[in-house]
Amino acid sequence: MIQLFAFYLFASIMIASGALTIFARNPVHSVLWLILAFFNAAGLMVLLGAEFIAMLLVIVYVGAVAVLFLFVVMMLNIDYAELRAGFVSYLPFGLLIAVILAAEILLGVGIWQAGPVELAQRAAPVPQDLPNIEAIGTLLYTRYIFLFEVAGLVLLVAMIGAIVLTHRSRDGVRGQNIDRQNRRRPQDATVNVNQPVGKGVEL
Amino acid sequence: MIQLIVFLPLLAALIAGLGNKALGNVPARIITTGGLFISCALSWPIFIGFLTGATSEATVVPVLTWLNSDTFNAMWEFRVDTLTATMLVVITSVSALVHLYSWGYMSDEPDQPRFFAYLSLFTFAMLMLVTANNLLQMFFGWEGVGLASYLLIGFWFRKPSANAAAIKAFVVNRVGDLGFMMGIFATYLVFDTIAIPEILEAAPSMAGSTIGFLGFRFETMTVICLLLFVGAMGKSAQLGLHTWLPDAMEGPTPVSALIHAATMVTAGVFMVCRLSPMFEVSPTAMTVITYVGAATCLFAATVGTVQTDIKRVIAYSTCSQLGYMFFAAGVGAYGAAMFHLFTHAFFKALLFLGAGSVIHAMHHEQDMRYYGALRKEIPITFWAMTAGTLAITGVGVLGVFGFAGFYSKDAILEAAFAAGGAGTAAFYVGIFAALLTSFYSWRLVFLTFFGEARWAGSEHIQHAVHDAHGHGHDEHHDDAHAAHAHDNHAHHGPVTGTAGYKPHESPWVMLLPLVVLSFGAVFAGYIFHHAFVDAEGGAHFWNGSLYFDEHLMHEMHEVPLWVKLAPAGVMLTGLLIAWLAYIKNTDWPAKFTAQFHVLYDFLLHKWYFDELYNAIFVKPAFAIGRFLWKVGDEGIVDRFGPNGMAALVVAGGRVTRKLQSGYLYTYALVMLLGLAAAVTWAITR
Amino acid sequence: MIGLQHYLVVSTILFVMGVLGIFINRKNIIVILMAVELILLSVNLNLVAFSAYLGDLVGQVFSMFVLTVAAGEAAIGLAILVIYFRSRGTIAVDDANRMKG
Amino acid sequence: MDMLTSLLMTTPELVLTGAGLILLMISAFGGDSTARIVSWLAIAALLSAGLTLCGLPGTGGQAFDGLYQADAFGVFAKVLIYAAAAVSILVAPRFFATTQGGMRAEYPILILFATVGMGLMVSAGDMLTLYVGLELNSLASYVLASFMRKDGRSAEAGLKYFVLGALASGILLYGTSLLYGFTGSTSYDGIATAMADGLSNGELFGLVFVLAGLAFKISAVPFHMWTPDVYEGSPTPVTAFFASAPKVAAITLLIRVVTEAMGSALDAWQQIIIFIALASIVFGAVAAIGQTNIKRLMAYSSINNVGFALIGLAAGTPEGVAAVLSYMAIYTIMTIGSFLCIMQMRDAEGRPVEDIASLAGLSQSRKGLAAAFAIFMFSLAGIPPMMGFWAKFLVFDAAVGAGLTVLAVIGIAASVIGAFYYLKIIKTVYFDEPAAAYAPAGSRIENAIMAVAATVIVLGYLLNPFLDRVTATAAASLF
Amino acid sequence: MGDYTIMNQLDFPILSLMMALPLAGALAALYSNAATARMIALMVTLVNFVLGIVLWLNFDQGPSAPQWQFTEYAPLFSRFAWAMGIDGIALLLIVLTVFLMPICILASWEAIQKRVSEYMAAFLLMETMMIGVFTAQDIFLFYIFFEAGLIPMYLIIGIWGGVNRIYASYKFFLYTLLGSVLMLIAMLWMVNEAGTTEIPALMAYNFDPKAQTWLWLAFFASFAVKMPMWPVHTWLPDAHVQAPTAGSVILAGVMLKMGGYGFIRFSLPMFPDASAQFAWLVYGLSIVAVVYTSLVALVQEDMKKLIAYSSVAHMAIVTVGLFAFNQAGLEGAMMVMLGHGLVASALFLCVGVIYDRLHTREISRYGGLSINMPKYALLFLLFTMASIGLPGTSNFVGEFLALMGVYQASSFVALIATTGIIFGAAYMLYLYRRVCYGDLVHDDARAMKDLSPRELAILLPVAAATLWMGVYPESFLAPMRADIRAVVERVAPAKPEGDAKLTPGTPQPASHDAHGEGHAASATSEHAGEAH
Repeated sequence: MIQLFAFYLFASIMIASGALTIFARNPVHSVLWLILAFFNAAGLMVLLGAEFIAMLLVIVYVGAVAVLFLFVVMMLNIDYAELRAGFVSYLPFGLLIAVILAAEILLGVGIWQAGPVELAQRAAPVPQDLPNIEAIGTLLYTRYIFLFEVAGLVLLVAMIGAIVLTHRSRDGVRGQNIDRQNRRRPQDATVNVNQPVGKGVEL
Repeated sequence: MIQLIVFLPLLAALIAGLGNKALGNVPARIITTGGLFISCALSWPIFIGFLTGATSEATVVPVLTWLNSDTFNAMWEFRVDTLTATMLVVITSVSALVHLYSWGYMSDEPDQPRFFAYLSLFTFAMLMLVTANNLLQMFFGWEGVGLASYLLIGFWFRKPSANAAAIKAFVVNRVGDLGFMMGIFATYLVFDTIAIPEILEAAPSMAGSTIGFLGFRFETMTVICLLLFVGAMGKSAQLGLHTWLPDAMEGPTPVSALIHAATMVTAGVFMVCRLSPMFEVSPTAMTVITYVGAATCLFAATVGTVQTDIKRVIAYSTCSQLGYMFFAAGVGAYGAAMFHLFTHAFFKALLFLGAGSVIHAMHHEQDMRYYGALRKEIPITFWAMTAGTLAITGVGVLGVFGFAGFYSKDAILEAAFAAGGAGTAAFYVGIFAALLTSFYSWRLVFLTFFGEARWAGSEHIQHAVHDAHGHGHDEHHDDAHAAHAHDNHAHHGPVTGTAGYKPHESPWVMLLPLVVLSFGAVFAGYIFHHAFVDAEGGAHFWNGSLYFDEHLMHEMHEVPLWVKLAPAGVMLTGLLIAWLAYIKNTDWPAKFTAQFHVLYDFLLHKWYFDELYNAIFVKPAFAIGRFLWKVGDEGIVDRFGPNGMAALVVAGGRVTRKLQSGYLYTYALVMLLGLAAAVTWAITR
Repeated sequence: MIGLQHYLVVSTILFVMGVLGIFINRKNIIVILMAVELILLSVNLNLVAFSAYLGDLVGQVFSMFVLTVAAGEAAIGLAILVIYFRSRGTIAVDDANRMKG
Repeated sequence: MDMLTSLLMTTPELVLTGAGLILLMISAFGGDSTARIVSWLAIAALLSAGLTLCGLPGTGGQAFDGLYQADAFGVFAKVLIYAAAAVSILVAPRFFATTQGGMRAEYPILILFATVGMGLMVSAGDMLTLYVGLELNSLASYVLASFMRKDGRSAEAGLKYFVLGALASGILLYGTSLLYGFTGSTSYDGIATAMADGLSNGELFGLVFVLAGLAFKISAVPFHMWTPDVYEGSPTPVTAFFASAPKVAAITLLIRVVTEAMGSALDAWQQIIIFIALASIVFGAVAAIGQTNIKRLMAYSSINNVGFALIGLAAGTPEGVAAVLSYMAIYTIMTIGSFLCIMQMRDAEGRPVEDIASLAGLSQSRKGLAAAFAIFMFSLAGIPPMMGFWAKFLVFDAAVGAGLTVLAVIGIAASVIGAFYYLKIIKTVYFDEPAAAYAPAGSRIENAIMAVAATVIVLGYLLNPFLDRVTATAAASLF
Repeated sequence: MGDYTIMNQLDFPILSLMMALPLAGALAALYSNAATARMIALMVTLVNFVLGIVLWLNFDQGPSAPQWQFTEYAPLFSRFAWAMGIDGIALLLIVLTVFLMPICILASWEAIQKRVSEYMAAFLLMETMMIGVFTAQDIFLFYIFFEAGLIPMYLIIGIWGGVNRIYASYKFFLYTLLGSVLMLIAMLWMVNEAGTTEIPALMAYNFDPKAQTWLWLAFFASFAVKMPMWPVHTWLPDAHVQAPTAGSVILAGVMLKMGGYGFIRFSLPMFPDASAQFAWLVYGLSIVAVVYTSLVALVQEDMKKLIAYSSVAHMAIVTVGLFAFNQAGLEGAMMVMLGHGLVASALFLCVGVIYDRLHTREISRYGGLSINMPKYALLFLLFTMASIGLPGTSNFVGEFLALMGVYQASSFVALIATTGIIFGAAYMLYLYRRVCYGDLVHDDARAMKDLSPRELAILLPVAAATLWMGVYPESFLAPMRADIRAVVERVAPAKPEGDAKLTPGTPQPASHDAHGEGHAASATSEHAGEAH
């Protein structure tokens, strides 16, 4: 019963905040609604017994991605007055198509049933004796190790990409030379001057 | 020998034609004329051989393979039999004489080698035609003479009217050739061969069989014969396809004499005679020929009565005489047809050459209204023309002597009467036409040689007088000048007086042919009538080279006396009317035209055939052509074909490029649509 | 009892909403990026739900990869957005149509 | 199967990854001045990775429990991909030299990582590998598209590519999740096994979504909308890269997915493929008409060409697959050649020019270049005796062989529309009055590659027996 | 590949040589200067002409001669082979090609001044392709040559053409391409079905009559455009008008013949049933073409356009002849192709001669050329007459046979098609009149010189060939007789019955009884009966 209640709560809040993400006028609000949606999704995951994924959602998404969004929104310093939330002229048509698509998908997939064939194909049945995190970890570091490394590569590429695109080498900005900083002695940098009163400092 | 006869003219033509200016006028003349005289000299012995019975069998001389396809086999070969021999002498003799005549007539021309080359080329083609042993070679000659005719009519190619006439001659002939070709196709289909002897042999067995044509079924031989006859109609200027012949008078007069009187135009008659056993199988075809011949005969004679151009009168006369020949053939009197062809060649060539001599004398004035009183000025020409007229009008005394036309025309009329049926109608038409023949022939003579001199009205004469000798022959193809001259005629009418002009008799090279031909016109009938149309003599003479109906020939001699006398009667009547109208009461013609101007106009406009053809063939052809080009090709085929498709594609490109709006949401929407479509397809699958 | 269907309904709605978010918005590209995140979220929900109901861990592993990639994607997306903003001075969707046709 | 064997099978990827990491270090410490050397090293890496492929066909098999498949099919695709990637790196320095900022060392590195991703795509035996490989490639590609970050068009290209690409991978993922849910497996074999006993609606939907996602990658209609804009906006070497290597990877990936994972659902995906093939052919041809930018034109051309390639796939037979492989091989050569030509289009100051009109009268100022252009265009139009004809010939032959005669007829009729705009370029090059002359010819190596490509396009028939055998072997490894 | 007998009476692969030579020449010309390029082109084409003569002389016409001679076979290209070989039909078309090529080169000698080396290269390339079309014994090889010929022609029209050359070149290229791509699909299907790419084998293969229908239509799409048949003819006038003289010559002389060759090599022997079934279509289009295009030709103001339209009309005669299903029709069609190849080429050369002098093709700008250019006028006249189909010239032989052949199939078609001789006379003589006759009214026309020796050298051989073919066509009929017969026998089972078929009646000499008309004639018949 509580499960049912929890499901409907999470699901309805998630869908609502998802909708608000899209329809909010202010991008900052959008990000915040998105974060709410993620939280509720994490709740759903927990309901499904995927604690690790739920945790990831909160950490990765809320902690990193959504904050990144917020960052960028702030950084770009967009004139929000100008950004009225305009919608395309064929919104009704688009909505219609979307609704039809949703209905069709539901019609198509709604009759899910795991047959013996499907169940027999399981590559990694959920072990009953292991916690979710451990099970996933075991799987990830054995069977999926190769792809796990590739995923690292993906992140590397994302990093390179982000740097390549956004890194600006500003002229006239002197870079930090730690060695030189370290080698610097007080005597090189400071001069004791006995300055008479009433006269300006000559540098 | 026959090879020599045929190829000498070709050789001469090639030498003269390719040599052209480099060769010079005189060598060209000598080579071509010499070649023709040799040919002529070689031809006569052959003919005499047949005439005397020394040779009677047909000989076939193969030369070269021509066209072989499956069972179709056509050789270049020469067939010599009586019919051929007759044609050979006609062609080579008249041609040789015309060549000679042209020495004088064309003496001022700058382009003489070309002219002589054309003449010789024509002779070659005509000889190929008459020596053909298969229909294809006959067609070769047929088209060859057409080509030569085209070239010669258009000899004065600077003159638009000459060009127009040349094209007209060729194209109208082509209409006939269409029939001829279809005839050959049908012949091959039916007989599996186009060799003439074999066809003729097999023809009778085809009686009663039928053949499909244009979706209907007809009697085999009727179809074939009528198709071939269409060809003959074209070449021989029979009613319907005759319009080119009068216009062909745009060519130099010797050409008219040779091609458009003596030889080429008779090719149709020759063909019918050559294939007579075939035609005999189809009564329907024979009837048609008879009626067409008679109609032509009448039509041309009526038109001939009102023409003022001396050559046109003779041209219509030719047309009319060809009608005689055809209805003779139509009633089965092929011998008579050939006889008339034979005599006609002489007297018509004579008339044309005589007319040429007159024209020459009158400084290229061809309108008889500006002639008159030439009897004294050019006496030899006058006598030659008179001989010709006597021949064409058929003067003669039954059983004693007659000029050439007397025998041949009488034979035709009698045969027609004797044959009955369509022949009877043809007979009456022929009699009436003979009356008209007599009238217009004598009218010509009277207008030209008698009465007062009316030369002053002629532009040509005035020119000749004004700039005495600085006036070349080439002047007469000055278009503007000619038109102007015609205006003058129309407005002022005949003016009497000589305008100080002194006509001069033609040189001997022109007169000699006249004299020779005069002999032909006078004696040809008398000498040869036995061989050509006599029942026994004819059968012997022709010896199967054409279908000789001895029975009809017998009957022909036994027609009632009035039938035999009728031609003479109408001839005299015609003479009388002509004398009354053009010698006695010279104001009669004017009164007559005023009274019966509708009839006069009708005749003057040649029954409005040209106008009719212009309106229903020529103009629509151009209009439809333009329509098909602009509306059909450009407006429909191109517009909806390549251009339309291209435009459609380009328009499609424009639409798709508009779709490619550059907006992210459009792109996303398209993707979504694609997805939705795919999902919809999946769910309805 | 909550069936798989419930989850599928939720994730489908979320998916469609994400798709909708991409093409109905004409003013702000950032929102589009968020819509993409929504789509990925719906996929994750799907995968986890299937994983749970199949009793198979692969779905969750897959989901983890999706999360990883999504993080990378977000980084790249925002980087591109930043340079776009730098060169154009706007992030309105309407203005991103310099190339078309 | 132990880890070492598995790793050995992935040698090409390992080589490239290692090289990528090393080069990254070099460039990080050496800065952009190392760009040139990094480029050459990257090419060397691609070459050596290519060499390691030689041993693979014999030692092929499944690595990592079927996540990765090393087979002749993958080898064939990778050879093409590596070659295309190498050329894209090769031509870059000269191009970027004229742009603001110059050549940067990250370019070859990103290409290398993208290539690793493509290698995984074509060798994937599991939807997970597919996804990760695809994303590795995509992320690198997004960056490459907006590589000229100061250029507004480049940024816009990257943006569009990214947003739509993310949407597409979302769709693909959604489909994958459905497939997973309804088949209980993410591996191709597992999916195939589940599909064999009747296609459930969920599986069908998964199939549709996956195909839609992949259609985006191969830029097939109606998921092609990004292509023209991205091709136009991206730096030209990147465009050359996009038009060749990822296309080969995506097509081969698609082939593998539909034959290995969805082989038993032939009639389902066949219809989708037929539809998008025809739509791509017609749309690609029609929309190309009226283009004035040569890169945009090439974008539509690539859409058009993908349509033709898909005709071979629609046949669903080994012959069809072999035909597609041949098609992609020839297509890669034509495209690379064309882009080499396009990169010679520089105004007098050496700035890149993309206007088709600027090609006018090229045949009088640069005969060789003009001839190469003409050869590639005729080839793309599929006019014999150019190899482009042979490519089309093979796919149509396969289609006819599979009984898809109507498809073949419509497709080939539409190819005439395509010929229209290729002819337009030839017309501009040969018939028009000369426009301003281009800068003098570029490097010898580029010219040599161009000449070789042109020669192959003209005389390639002599390679037919070889090509036939290779593609047949490659195709056989799928069935 | 099936068992392939190699029959080559010469010790070297002459056909390959004839194709390689121009190709090498093309490369050489491309890298030479203008003068050298001209020389190379002329030499190569002349050598090829000599080779063509060698080919002809060595061609075995004997009764036991094999159908395919000079064959070569090399399985080079995986799915198809370098299979070469010719029969009499191909032989003659090859001879026509190599005969016209040096003439084309000479005709361009002075007329082409820009980009000469490329021009010569394009022409030499063209020659290779054309010979390839006629020699290919592999269906795909044939297709490749068939299509590849478009490329040089496209360039020739586009680069060296007239004002509106771009439109014309596009139209030419895309139109013919659209036609032939459908044929490719049909070929793929056939090869798939029959399991061989060899043309001789395919000619003997019996396709399912239902399939034949579609295959035939696909091939028809290609060949009808190439011929060109009405209503897909409109590319031809444009292409002809815009192409340089030599381009028109090749287009009219050889390229149009590829369509006819296709019919005779593919459509008829491979799909006899469909050919019979669609004969009405061919007839219909052809007779419309004869009348339609002739009338259009009549009103043209551009010389080349006029001749182009006349080509369409002549090609219609070819098509009716081809679908006459008998020896005469097919031989006639071939002869028209050869004859038209000579005559239309010559006419285009004639136009080129005066175009070079006055740079206009507008008919009204000329007139009276007989006066200052008598040699030209004579030759032009000869070709005009040949075009009209005057007996003794090449075209007559063909037209006559073709029409005679079709008469056996349909008298109606024959009648309408034969009207072409009337129309032909009308528009050609009208043209000749406007160009050569009349007075010299334009000063620029008056200043024109008569033919130069080079021009004479171009035109005289064609003239000689025209007459030769007209007077002694046996030289041309003999080599192809057996091959045509083979085609005829192949289609014989499907041959439709002609409408003009003879029904023998009972011989009744007195046939007038049945008709009751023509008394005079029937009377004579009776007498005839007695007399004989």
